[in-house]
Amino acid sequence: MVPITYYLLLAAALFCMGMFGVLVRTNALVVFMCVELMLNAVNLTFLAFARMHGNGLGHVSAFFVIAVAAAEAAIGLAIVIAVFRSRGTVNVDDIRTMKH
Amino acid sequence: MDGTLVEFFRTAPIPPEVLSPSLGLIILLPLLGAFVCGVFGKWLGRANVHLVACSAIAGAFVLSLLAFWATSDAAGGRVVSMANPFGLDRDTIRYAIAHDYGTWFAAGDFRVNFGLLVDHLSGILLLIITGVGFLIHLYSTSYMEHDDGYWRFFAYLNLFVAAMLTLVMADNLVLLFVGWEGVGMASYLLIGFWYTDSAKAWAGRKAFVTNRIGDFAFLIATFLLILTVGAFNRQADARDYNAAGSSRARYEQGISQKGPVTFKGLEKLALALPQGSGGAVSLATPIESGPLSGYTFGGVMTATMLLFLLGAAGKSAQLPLYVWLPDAMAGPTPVSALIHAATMVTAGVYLFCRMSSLLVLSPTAMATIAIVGALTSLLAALIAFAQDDIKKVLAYSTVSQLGIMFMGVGMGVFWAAAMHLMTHAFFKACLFLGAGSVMHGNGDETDIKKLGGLWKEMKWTHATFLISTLAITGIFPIMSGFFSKDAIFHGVHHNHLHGLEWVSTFVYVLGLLITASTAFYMSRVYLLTFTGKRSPEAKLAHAHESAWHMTLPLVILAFLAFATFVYALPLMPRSGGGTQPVFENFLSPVLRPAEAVARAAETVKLDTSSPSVGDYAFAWMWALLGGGAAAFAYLKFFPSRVGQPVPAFARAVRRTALNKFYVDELYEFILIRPVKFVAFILFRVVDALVIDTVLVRGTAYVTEKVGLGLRRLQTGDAQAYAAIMALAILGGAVYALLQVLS
Amino acid sequence: MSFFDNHLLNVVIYLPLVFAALVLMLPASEHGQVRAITFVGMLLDLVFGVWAYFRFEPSGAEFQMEYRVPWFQQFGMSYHLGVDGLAVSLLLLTVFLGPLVVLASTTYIQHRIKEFHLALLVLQTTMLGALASMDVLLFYIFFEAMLIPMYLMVGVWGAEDRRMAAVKFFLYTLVGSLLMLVAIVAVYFISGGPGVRSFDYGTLYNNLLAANQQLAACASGPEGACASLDGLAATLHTYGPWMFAAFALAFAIKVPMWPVHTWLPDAHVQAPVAGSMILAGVMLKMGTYGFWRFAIPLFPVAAHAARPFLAVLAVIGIVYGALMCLAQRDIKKLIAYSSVSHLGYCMLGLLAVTGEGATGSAYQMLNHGISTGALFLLFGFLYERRHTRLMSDYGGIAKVMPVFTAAFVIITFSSVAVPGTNGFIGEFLVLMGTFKSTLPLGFGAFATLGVILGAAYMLWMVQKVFFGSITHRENQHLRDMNLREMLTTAPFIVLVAVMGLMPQPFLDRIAPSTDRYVARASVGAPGATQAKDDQLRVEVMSLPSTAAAARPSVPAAPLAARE
Amino acid sequence: MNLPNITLADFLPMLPAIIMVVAASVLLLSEVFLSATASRGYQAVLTVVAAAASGAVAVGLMFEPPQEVFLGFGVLDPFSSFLTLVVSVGLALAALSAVGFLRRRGAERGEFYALMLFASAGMSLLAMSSEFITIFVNIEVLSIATYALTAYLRRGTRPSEAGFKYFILGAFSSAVLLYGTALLYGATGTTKLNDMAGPLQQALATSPALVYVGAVLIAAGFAFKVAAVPFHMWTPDVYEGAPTPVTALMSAGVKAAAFASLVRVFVTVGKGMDPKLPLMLFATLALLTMVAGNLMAIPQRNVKRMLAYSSIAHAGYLLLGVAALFVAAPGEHFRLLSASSLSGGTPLDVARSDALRGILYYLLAYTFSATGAFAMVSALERREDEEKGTAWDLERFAGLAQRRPGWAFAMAAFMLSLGGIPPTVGFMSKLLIFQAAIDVGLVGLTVVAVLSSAAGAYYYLRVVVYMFMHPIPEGAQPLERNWGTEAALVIATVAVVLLGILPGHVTDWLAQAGTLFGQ
Repeated sequence: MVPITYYLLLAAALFCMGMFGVLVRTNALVVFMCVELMLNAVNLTFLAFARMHGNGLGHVSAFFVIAVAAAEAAIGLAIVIAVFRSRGTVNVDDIRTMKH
Repeated sequence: MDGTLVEFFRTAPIPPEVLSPSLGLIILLPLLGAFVCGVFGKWLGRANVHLVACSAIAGAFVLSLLAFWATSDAAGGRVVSMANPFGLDRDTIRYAIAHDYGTWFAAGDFRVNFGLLVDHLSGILLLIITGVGFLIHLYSTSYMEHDDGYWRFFAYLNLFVAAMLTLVMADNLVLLFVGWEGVGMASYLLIGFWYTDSAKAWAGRKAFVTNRIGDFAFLIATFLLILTVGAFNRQADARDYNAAGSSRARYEQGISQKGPVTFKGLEKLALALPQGSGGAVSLATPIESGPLSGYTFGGVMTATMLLFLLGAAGKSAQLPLYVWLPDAMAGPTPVSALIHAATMVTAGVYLFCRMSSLLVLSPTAMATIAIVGALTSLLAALIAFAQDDIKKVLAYSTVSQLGIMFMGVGMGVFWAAAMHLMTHAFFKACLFLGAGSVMHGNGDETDIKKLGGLWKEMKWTHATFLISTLAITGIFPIMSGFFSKDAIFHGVHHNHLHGLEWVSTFVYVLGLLITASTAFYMSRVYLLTFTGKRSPEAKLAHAHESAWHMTLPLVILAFLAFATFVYALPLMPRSGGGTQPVFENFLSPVLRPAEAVARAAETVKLDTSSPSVGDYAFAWMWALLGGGAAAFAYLKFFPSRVGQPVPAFARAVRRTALNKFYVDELYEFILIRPVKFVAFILFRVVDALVIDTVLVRGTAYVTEKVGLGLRRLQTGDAQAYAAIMALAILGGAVYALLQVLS
Repeated sequence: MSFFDNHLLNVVIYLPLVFAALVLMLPASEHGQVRAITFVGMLLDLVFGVWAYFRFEPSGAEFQMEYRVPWFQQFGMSYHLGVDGLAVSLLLLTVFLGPLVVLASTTYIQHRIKEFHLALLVLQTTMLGALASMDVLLFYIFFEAMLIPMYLMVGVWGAEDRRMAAVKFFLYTLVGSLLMLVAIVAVYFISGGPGVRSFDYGTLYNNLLAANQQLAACASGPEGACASLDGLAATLHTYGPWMFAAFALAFAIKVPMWPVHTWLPDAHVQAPVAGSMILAGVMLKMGTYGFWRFAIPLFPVAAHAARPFLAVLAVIGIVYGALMCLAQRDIKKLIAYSSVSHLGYCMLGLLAVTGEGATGSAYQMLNHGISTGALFLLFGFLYERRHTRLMSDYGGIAKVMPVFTAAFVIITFSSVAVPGTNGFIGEFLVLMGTFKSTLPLGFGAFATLGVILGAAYMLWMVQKVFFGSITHRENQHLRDMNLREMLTTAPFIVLVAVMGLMPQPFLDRIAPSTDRYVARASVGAPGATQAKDDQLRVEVMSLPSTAAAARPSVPAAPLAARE
Repeated sequence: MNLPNITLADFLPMLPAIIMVVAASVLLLSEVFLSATASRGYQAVLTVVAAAASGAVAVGLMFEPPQEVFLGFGVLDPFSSFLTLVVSVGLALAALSAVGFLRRRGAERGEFYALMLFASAGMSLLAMSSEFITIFVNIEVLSIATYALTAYLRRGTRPSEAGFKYFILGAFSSAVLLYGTALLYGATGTTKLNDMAGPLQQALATSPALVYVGAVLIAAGFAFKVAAVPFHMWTPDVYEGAPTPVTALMSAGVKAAAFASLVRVFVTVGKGMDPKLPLMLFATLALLTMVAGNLMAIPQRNVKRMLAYSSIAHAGYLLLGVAALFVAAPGEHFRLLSASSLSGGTPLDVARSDALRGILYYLLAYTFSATGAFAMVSALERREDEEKGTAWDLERFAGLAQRRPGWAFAMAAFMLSLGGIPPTVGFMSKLLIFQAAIDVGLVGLTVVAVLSSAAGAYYYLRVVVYMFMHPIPEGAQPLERNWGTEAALVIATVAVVLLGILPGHVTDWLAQAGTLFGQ
């Protein structure tokens, strides 16, 4: 059977990928998806540990995370739309009028 | 003499114990006068101001007379005397009255009292100040008749008199210092009286600041004395106190009652310090504890006295601080007469007579004083040669005469110095007032070259001026000036400072030169002003004699200038046998401690012989020499050579002398300019640039710049923000892992 | 009557605030009323202040008219008022200046009159509070709060460059005092464990006393003798110097001492006449007062170590300030720098740690308040007429304004310490104290130089402004002082004479505090004759409740952490 | 399958949150029935009433003994109740200042207040939560509400941009936080704080890396919410772009709730681990935050932005207090970041509870001062200038003292309070924090703190300079008054001054609230 460490490493890798995505991608939607990716990496970690400890808390957590992620998605997409409305683009690099 | 007459003179109309509580009035009256004239003078009007001012001084004069009288009171054979707060019970102060008005201020273990003391020395000065002062007030009523500032003038004059009286009546150094600076302040105001002419105002400031240099030394000297008293109290043992006719208990009680700087207390200190007592403390004893530890009492005393010399030099216009006095002539002439001839400038001499007992402890200081006096006197005399401004000449002659007094003080002939102080007050006041009258009668012309032939038009002025000239020069011997000056020179010649014998000879020789030159330049002034024919470029065709307000004082002063010579005659029996001059005998109660100290400490060998006829003749010869030279030069030589070119060297010498040997310029160059320059540099560089700009504003500047820099990080790019967060997290994680590994 | 037994100081302090409330209710357009109410308030305050001054018994307890109630106890603070001789004297000075400042501003201040008088009244309260507070934090609060109204006064009613000056003044002072705050809190904590410690001056001092004595003993001992110290003494040995430095910096800026004085000229030059008067009259004294009350007694050993250094700074201040004056063209700046010089005397007298020196210093504080306050007042009158501060724009003023000139010259003499004026007493005592002290003679000698320079620059200024012929046409028709101005000036001149000729009544009140100050300061001086503890300890009333000191809050049972 | 027994008593502690939620729902429902033109004055009133009610309840709850609720997922203790009070204060003031703000923009809608109420409910619950998932959920509740609020105004580019940045970074940081949680869960097998201490000790022996990294990640997540340098960078932009009342709520409520949770988490978790780590973490954060926050605020001419930076700086002072919680034993020598032996021999638990009091009092003080200041800003800004970005320029304050003395006075009070000048509450609260920090020996940090606050005084004073010392700019539009704003100003000013002079009962409550983590 696969040792737990692998799951964890996979999750960590996912998390880092999500993180880098957030840092480098220019399309707001993609960036947003990368955040979701990070959240899912967390879910994976939770589940792995839940399995290790053999208690349900991890699963519960994962469910909560998914639920909250959905809520976030709702508001996030709304905001992205608002951004698109106001300036006709969702390119992150263009969203920088307020600085210094 | 007739016994009843003696009795009359020896019974004071108001007995001392009754009088002494009202000594303060002598100061208060002029002060009140000053207040009234100064505040209400404008509304009072000229006549009332004159009345107030003169009557204030007159009242002070009457009181002084009574006080003076009381000091010699011996009603019923019992000489006036009072207990010495610093001495044992049997130790009394004779021929003096005093009153203590209680504490002025006290802090820590220091206290100063409003203590007034009138003995024969201060009594004489009281009379001079109020008497001459009154005459000069009278004179001024006419002299200032055309000036709108009359009320200010009389207010200042009264103020001055009050301050001067405080100076002489004070029984302690600090109170004396009040008068000391008070007169300086008054003279500042009076010199700058015509302030609209800024040159005159500057002269006033110059006088005040120069005096302040002296006061600086005076203060430090006072502090040194206070420290010395403390050290003495810590180290002395019973024998020391006995030698001073006191005991520790009494001495400390005296200090706690009257403070450490009372003259009587200092006198005790002086009496205790000489080696003779065999006590624990003598001049050579090093001070063990306190700020002065390490120095010997003698050394400290010398330093103190030298500092007092600097202080006195400021007030009495001696080297190196004499420069203010000639400029002080900017003031109205009566002021020059009262302040810059008769009274204030002699304060230094008074101070040293007052502290004679301490002074004689330090031959070094005495020698310095004598030499400074001699040099000043000679220098001033030389400068006086070439001055054409009549007041300037008189000013320099004042400096010169003060120098003579300092010679006397320095060589321990205190009584003669005091006497010369008195006679000088008379004849110099007379000369100044005479000069004033001349100016008054000649449209304020002061250049003697532009006067001449006044003897016809201004008879009174001429006569009195002549008498005073003779008095100061001593060309005609039976005059006060001759005797007092000669008494000084005689003493100078025969007194010897321990270890510094050469000084007496040196100073004596200078003295003879001074006699000659005095005779020369005074005769010159007299001749050019009064004899010959009226100069073509005179302002007025005809001079007019002044009103009686002005001539009367002249006459009285001239008379005094003549008559006071009797005091120099050796008529009184000397305690040790033989005779002594009246004035010496008269001052002996004041000066006896000094003699005792001198004898005990063997610092000065005081000579008691009186000058023989031969000595007089010798001195006279020098005077004649100078006078003759002047007569020849200005009656024969120059008149005959009018129009012929003057040799170059003569012109050079004359120019140098005329420019006072460039001393003012020297000071300007080595003292005033540098200070101003340093001040300017400090302000521009240290204050404005280094501290304020670089340090203070610099900090603010750097802070702001750093802020601006950090602000640049705020690019507005969300991903950059995230990146930084990620880096921070990474750093944290790494740190955490390092923690784990370690 | 019994009310005043407890609350006299409260009345004195908060009366201006009450009147500020009254002024607040007035419509801003009622200039006359605003001024009148303010004046009445100040006058009333003066009455109570004088009363307090006379209630003070020189022979009585050190601190009198005490009032203390719990306040913010968990943090060791209590609302504690009380005055000793010095404080009550400065208090008198403050209430004395109050009404005169109002009078001085009646024509000077022409816009935003209501706000101005509000600021004035509030400022008065804060200054009085700082003088009377016996709780160190309370003092600090007033000390800081004082900045706000003064800052507004300079910044709103000041001259052309006022904003810079105001901000500079505020930040300069703030930096110093913030560091002091850290030191205050630190000393509060080291002064004792929970329960015994408190910010109250008495508690604080008494807690430190023993440790200070140990420290002094070992400091005078052989090298490294202090290594064996433990407990409080050890902490003081390590951190005492730093804390003292923090205190000293805060107060040195306030004094101001060289080289942290550069805020003063700007503030003075820009401030309106009232601001300058109060700044010079009272606020600078907060610095010297702080040294006297807090910095030196709390850290005698560190203070003793720093004494030569500070004394050098003081002497530099005296001479340097005087030299600065010689380089000025701006009259107000000159007066400001003269303050630096005069305050140098105060500091020197403090550091001399002799009865004479300390008394002189205290007296010099009062003198400076009066003479420099009066100088600023008088120059304010001149400035109202000509609106220039440059000496070169004046000259020959005496011709057109004789009375003014007379007043100015009298004050000048007081400022250059001519005997017979108040200035002399202070300067003389300070200098003598310095000579008597254990400082080398050179200090006294150099300080005495100030006597010469003082005369030089003041008379120079008088000369340039008043004497000579009138050089500017504008000056030809200046009117002389009017009645109001004379009335404002008269009290100063009277005090100059009174304090110069009869200083003893004032000195008597200062004397007891002086002795205690000297005793406490010489705790740090090895070899000095040490006073007995009962003379050193600060006796103050304790809180009515037992909760004088910080209660350690008992931890409640934490939530059970189930293992 | 046994159901956990949840009684009504478990809901009592949530009463404040419940009140807010109910009020929010009422607003949402009522909004549906309103025509576009109907007057909506009642909405703000309702919000304020709800805030007041929940605040009152919180005060009542403050005297309940500490107890677990919901099987230990939440905790009712004075600490949380006090935080709820702080939040309701912030909410009330923000709502009051919103009245005029929205009216001027014609943007009065029920949602706005509803979202505010939801966010506040989330904050109040966050302060109570003592279990990681609950914490996460509540963080999201308040975050999502505030995301929406930030982008509430649809006109102009700024709100949407602010909303976007806030959202992306917020989501990012909560993911980080969550990941940390996961790791801790992995190390201990539980997500309940109170159960963690024991397992942590074992975990430290077996797998310390998990614990430490997890702790760091969680700290990072909170650091974002409290805007600690270097997690602060969103703050200026979001604060500037968000509607000013929302900014007020964020600066006061969000910060307070986040700090509460942060403290609760780390004090409990910290019991398990070596305190050196959290000490270093928070000391470093405090240092950076205080210095950078103040320095970056200095050049700002945009007051709203300046206040944003200043809120960063204040987070720094609060972090100083937090760091003081983790000092185990003072070191011998003086160090910048760690403790020196200057501490007064106070038992550490006492010292820590003092630190907690300091934090709590500071939060209250900051809430009043900051919300007041933002209310002032919102009263002065005009929509036309927003795009130009000049709506919040210092110039807007020029001469305010002549135009509206009362406002100027209030603003001056806020500025002085933020600058920590007595006699304002700002000084008292700073004093308490510094006192606590020095007590445990964090002298070096405290010195840095006071110096940076001196630098801070500069930019606060500049506002005062403009209000009092600058002339009224010509062509300045009249300032219309509004009851909401003025009410907010009055309340805040009175509180700022009163709490500065007479801390009164508040300190007694603090004495209770501060004792929570006694050991």
